[in-house]
Amino acid sequence: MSYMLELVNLKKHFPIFGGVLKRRVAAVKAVDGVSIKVNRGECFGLVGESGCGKTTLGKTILRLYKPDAGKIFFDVPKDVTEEIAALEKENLKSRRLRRLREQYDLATYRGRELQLLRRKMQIVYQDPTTSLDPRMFVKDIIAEPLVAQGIARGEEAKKMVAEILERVGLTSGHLYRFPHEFSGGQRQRIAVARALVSRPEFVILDEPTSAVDVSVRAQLLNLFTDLQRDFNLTFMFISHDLSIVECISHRVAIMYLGKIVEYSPTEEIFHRPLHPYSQALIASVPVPDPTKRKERAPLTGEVPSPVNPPMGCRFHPRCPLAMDVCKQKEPELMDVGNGHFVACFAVSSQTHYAG
Amino acid sequence: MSERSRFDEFKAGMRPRLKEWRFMLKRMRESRLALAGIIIVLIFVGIAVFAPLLAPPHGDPFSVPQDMEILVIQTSPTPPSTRHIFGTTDQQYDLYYACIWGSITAFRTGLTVVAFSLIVGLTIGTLAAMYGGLLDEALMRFTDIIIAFPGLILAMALVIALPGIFAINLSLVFLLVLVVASFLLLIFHFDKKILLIVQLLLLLSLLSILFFPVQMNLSLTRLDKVLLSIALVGWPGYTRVIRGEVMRVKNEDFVEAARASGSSDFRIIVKHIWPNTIYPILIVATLDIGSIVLTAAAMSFIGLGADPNFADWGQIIQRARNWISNVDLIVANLHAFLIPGIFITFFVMGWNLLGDALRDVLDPMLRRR
Amino acid sequence: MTSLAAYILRRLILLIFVILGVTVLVFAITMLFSPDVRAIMYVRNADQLKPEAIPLIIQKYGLNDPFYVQYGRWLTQVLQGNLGWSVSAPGPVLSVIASRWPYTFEIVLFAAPLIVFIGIYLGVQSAIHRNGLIDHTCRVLSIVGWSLPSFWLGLLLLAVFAGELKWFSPGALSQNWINFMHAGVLTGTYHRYTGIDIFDGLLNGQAGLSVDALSHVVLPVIVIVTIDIALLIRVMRSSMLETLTKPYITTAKAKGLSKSVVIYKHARRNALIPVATLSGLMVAGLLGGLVITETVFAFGGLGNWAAQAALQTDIPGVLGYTILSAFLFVIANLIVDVLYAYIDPRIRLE
Amino acid sequence: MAQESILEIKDLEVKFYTYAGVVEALDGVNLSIRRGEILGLVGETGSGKSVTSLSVMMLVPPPGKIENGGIYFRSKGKTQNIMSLNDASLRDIRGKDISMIFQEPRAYLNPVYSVKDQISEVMLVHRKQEFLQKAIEALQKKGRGKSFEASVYRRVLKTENSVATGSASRFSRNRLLAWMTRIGQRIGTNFMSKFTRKKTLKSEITKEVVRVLKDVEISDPDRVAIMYPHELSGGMAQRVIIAMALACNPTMLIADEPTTNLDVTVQAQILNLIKLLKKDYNSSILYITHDLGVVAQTCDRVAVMYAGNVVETAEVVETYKSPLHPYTRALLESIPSPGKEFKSIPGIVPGLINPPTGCRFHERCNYAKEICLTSKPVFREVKKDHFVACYLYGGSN
Repeated sequence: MSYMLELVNLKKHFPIFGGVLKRRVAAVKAVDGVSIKVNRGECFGLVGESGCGKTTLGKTILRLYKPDAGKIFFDVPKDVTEEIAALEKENLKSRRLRRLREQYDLATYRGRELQLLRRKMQIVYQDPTTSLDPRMFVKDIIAEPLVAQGIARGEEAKKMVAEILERVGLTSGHLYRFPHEFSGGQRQRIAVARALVSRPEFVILDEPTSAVDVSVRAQLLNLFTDLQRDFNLTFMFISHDLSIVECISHRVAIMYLGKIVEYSPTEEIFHRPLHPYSQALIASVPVPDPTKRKERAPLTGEVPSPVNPPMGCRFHPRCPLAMDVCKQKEPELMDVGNGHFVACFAVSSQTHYAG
Repeated sequence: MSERSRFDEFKAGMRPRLKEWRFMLKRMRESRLALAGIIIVLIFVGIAVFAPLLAPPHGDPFSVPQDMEILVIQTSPTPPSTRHIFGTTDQQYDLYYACIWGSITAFRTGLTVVAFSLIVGLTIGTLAAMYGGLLDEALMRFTDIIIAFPGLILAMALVIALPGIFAINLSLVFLLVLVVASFLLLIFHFDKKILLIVQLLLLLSLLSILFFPVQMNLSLTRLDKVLLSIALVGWPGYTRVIRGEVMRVKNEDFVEAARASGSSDFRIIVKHIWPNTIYPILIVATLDIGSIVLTAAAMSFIGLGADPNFADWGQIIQRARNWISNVDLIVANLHAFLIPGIFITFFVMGWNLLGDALRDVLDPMLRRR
Repeated sequence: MTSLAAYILRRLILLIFVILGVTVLVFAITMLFSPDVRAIMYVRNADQLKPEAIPLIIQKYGLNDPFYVQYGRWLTQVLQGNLGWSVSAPGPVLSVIASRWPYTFEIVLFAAPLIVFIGIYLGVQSAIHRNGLIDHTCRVLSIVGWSLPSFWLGLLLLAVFAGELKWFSPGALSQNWINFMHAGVLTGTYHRYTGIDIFDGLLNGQAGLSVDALSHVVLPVIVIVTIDIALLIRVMRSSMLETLTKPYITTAKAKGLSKSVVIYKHARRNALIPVATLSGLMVAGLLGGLVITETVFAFGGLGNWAAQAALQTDIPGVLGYTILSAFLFVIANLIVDVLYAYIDPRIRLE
Repeated sequence: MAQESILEIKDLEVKFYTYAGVVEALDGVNLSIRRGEILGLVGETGSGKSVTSLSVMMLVPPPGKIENGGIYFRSKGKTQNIMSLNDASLRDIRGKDISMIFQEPRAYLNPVYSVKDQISEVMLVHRKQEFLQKAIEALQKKGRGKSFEASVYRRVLKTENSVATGSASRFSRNRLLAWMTRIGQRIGTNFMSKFTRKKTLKSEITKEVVRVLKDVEISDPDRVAIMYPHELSGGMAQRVIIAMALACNPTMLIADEPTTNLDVTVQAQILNLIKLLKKDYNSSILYITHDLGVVAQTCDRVAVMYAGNVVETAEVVETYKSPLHPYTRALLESIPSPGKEFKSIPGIVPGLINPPTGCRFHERCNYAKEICLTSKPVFREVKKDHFVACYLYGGSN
């Protein structure tokens, strides 16, 4: 069996230009060495505060950005990935390695290959008001993937569009409307329809509910779960709202300053968070219960800028358990049993609990 | 698909658009200035269209008739009379005729220059914004330079520098066109066949340049020179504006979404970027027509305009230059520049009002997202 | 190096490139002419104008050499202050500029501040009284002013104020004062300290002359201001309107500040940011408008000269004026950039 | 009434006259905020939370207009209807008695002025006399009580007092000074601020600014004071805004979604800060948000808004334990929690251009009776301190 998606040490840096001659002076290390595996058919939650690079990671996977380093394997048999890993160990120059990567590694794709990729991978943006072309009809917006990828056009495309439109809870009466004639929730439904019309296997949901109202949010979440079941989709659910992620996703990864600090099955991470940042993050979510009041903020200070992140463990300046080693060395993600990975010296120094 | 369904398609597609246009018109009608603008422009369109009826030409319609019978008696202008409704300017050119046919010249001036600038601007501006890099850098620096000149001055310099006759090497032009074409094809990665054909043609034209160059002589009238020079000075401004607009739209989420759904750059530009940039550009263009006409008129006033007997408003006023030294002459021949001046002013004002109105109407729609 | 210094320096470098580009472009345009026509661009004195002198110049400066070689030579000439011989003036271009700039300066001196300050003031006023009487009048006036052909307006003003009312007259100075001045200069009783009549008159204790010079400036200034102020008003208005909708204006009001503080301290300063550039451009661009205006009023400044030059295809003349105006534009831009850094703290960090 | 309320909003109606049509943003809002409490105003976008808060400050932006109703503000024993105040006395309340903090902290700070400028400004507007007094005293301590500087302060102080009390005769020099100030602002150079540039006064104010910045838990106030908004992080900017709001320790603070755009960890910090400051400054807070978690964590009482009406108000625990209005119930049920599947409110938030007749919730309400379609339920107290506008609890006749 193979993973739906496997990231190996993925990096994406955005250059900053400055100085007299506008030379490249620094880089925003938005995604700085992320390695995760997403199982087929699961909903993989990606949580983090603003500027931690979660959205960039999503878009890099879709190859809307060109990664600076690392590998992206999408639905690649295990033996291939293993072979690549092995080859890289012995010599990076080998021709076979290059061939394999060009064939399987999305990071190396370009042009036509990417376009084919778009059928299998799609994205739903955070804010439907900006992600839908204001001068296009709903029909054309949703049909775009079909037409652009030459899957279908004309009447056929229109039929498929109407079909998917019904599926996401709108009617074919909406075909000839402009996006601004809809409410936020409906717009997001349109965006979902566009994402699913080409029947992808993997969909990235980038904060899909943060722009809609509380009462409508639940409708959308239900829609997502239904669609996932019916089209047997794999989701990557990017969000900063832990309460939603906890409910919708099977596994959760927590990101801080371009790195994954911890990932594990959902209830595991929410009931037994190991990384001090995860603990703080979960603790600072305001509980909707007036009888359970928290009197003090679990964390001081703010997220430092990703341009020059702290040495060693990026969390150490804010970390209550910071040790000297945290200031020098970067902790690696390590397995602590039952699919629970943490990158923290404090944790690893403790004895691993039996899973 | 069948005709019927295609028609339904069309109907269904038009209904909401019409709704928007009606909304715009409603807004327009609400502001008096806008209405005034529309009316003025329409009047001038009318004049231009019915010029042959209003002032029936003899021979070349754009050469203003001279009244020889008066000319033998006097050269200085005659005031409005039954014989010449607006009177005559010196050398006894008929003012009325000149004003009527001048409106056509005005439209020609404004529209051609704008059209030229738009075409150049859209292509270069879009490419620069989309693919940045060297092209963008070069463009920006070049526009920096062009903008450093007061437009009128540079245009003047060009007018006197442009030769009357251009010897154009057609094969060279052909070559350039093909180069650009193949460049575009490469960017928009079309299928390889077309590219191959283009490159073959390229080779051919190269050979033709080397061995059997195809020459063509293109002669410019003085008016052509004026238009050309204004256009040459004007296009960088447009390119800059369009570049800016494309830049703005290019970073919108929906463009990225289109890319995510597998659209080619070409499709993105045509389907998403241009439709979303068109309104601001439209406004700029409308407002510019007025100032182009003004520049042209100013150049004629200095004496760099069309031929002396050409039906052009600025050209007539230009004759007033000789009277400046003697103020009384100006007063005496007031009508000779007052009337054409009024024509120019209203023409320009019409377009400016229209552009202003367009801005007021379209901006909220642009914001409405 | 502080970021502000870096910013200024960057602009400076850019501007130098612009200047170079300007010269290249201009020179490229002249290359459209045949060498014997272009020769005059290198003429230093009158006796080089003789037909037999031309071939000498052509081969001396190698006017048949490739473009870049010629450009190099020409540029060195320019840097040595030789811009060629203006037939229309007539005289060496540089000296013509030297002798004529005072007149142009007289106009700019009055026009520029009027345009900028009145423009900004009216813009603000019509913004804060949106759709009020002031607003409508301003909008109509600006549209009209924007649509008027400057030469036509000039002619009308001449007809009314010079022709009918006999208040003003064309030219830069009335004849009797010119004669007086020349006589004075010859006898040494009158000194042209600055070359600007308005000042010299006062310096020589001849208030009458200053007044006369002033009266001749009035009409041109009116024309320039009416035409150029329109755009500034419009831009200032829209910029101000936009700023007034910004959240921090709400904050200012919520602080309990008085209306005038909100408008003049919080809104206007932010609204000025886009306007700063424009005013810089316009002040520099005045030279363009002056070509027409000075011609209409037979005002012996640079613009008038440029028009004459253009008419007589006096290449060095047009060239000189073009380069000069571009140069001034660049200077103005630099000033605006510095101004920016002062108005907008965000610049300092970029 | 248990405690005295410092702000009473009665039948507030606000309409926006837009091109699309008349938006009935607020339709008879009733609200009362008591001394020293945090009242949470909950609702979805377009429910009219922000409009309510803006109308309290009389800052409803055009084309919005307050149609009728009353906003009664009690401070220093006397009650006054804000809507009937003239501009001057309104300004006297703004920033001094009632102040506001906003959702987009950076956008609500003026980009071209430093933090210090912006905070000291509000202090100067409302506490000028006090600072002049301080400055004079400071000078006297230094034995420079007779110095020119001190005399200037005395003169300005005199002006201020006489202008404030309106005792200045029409042509008096003081009035002239005040008038000059106004002209000065017009032409951009503020004569008065020339005075405030005098060292001592300035240092006095700076001291105060730094103190306030310390109050909002900014670790290095002196450095932050000279920063410009674009140099501040979101959380920092929000602290600065809060400092600005507290500069004249107001009796009431309006917080319009102050933590919505902040990260969870920072949000927790700001929430605690607000609670803390409420204690220190004992000012009452109108806390506007759509996040039910935040409300549960911070507020003492809750008012729920829907489509321009307040549908329910009660103690926070009461609200969460036994909500009465169907909308409130649905809202609380729509909170996701692991294990149970998402309950959502059917339909969409109605547009307010021609809103539903009767009870504006009836279209989405499971208990809607025909009367709900026709007539609007009154907002009445059905339990102790528990107000609700719904026919399920009588009042149908």
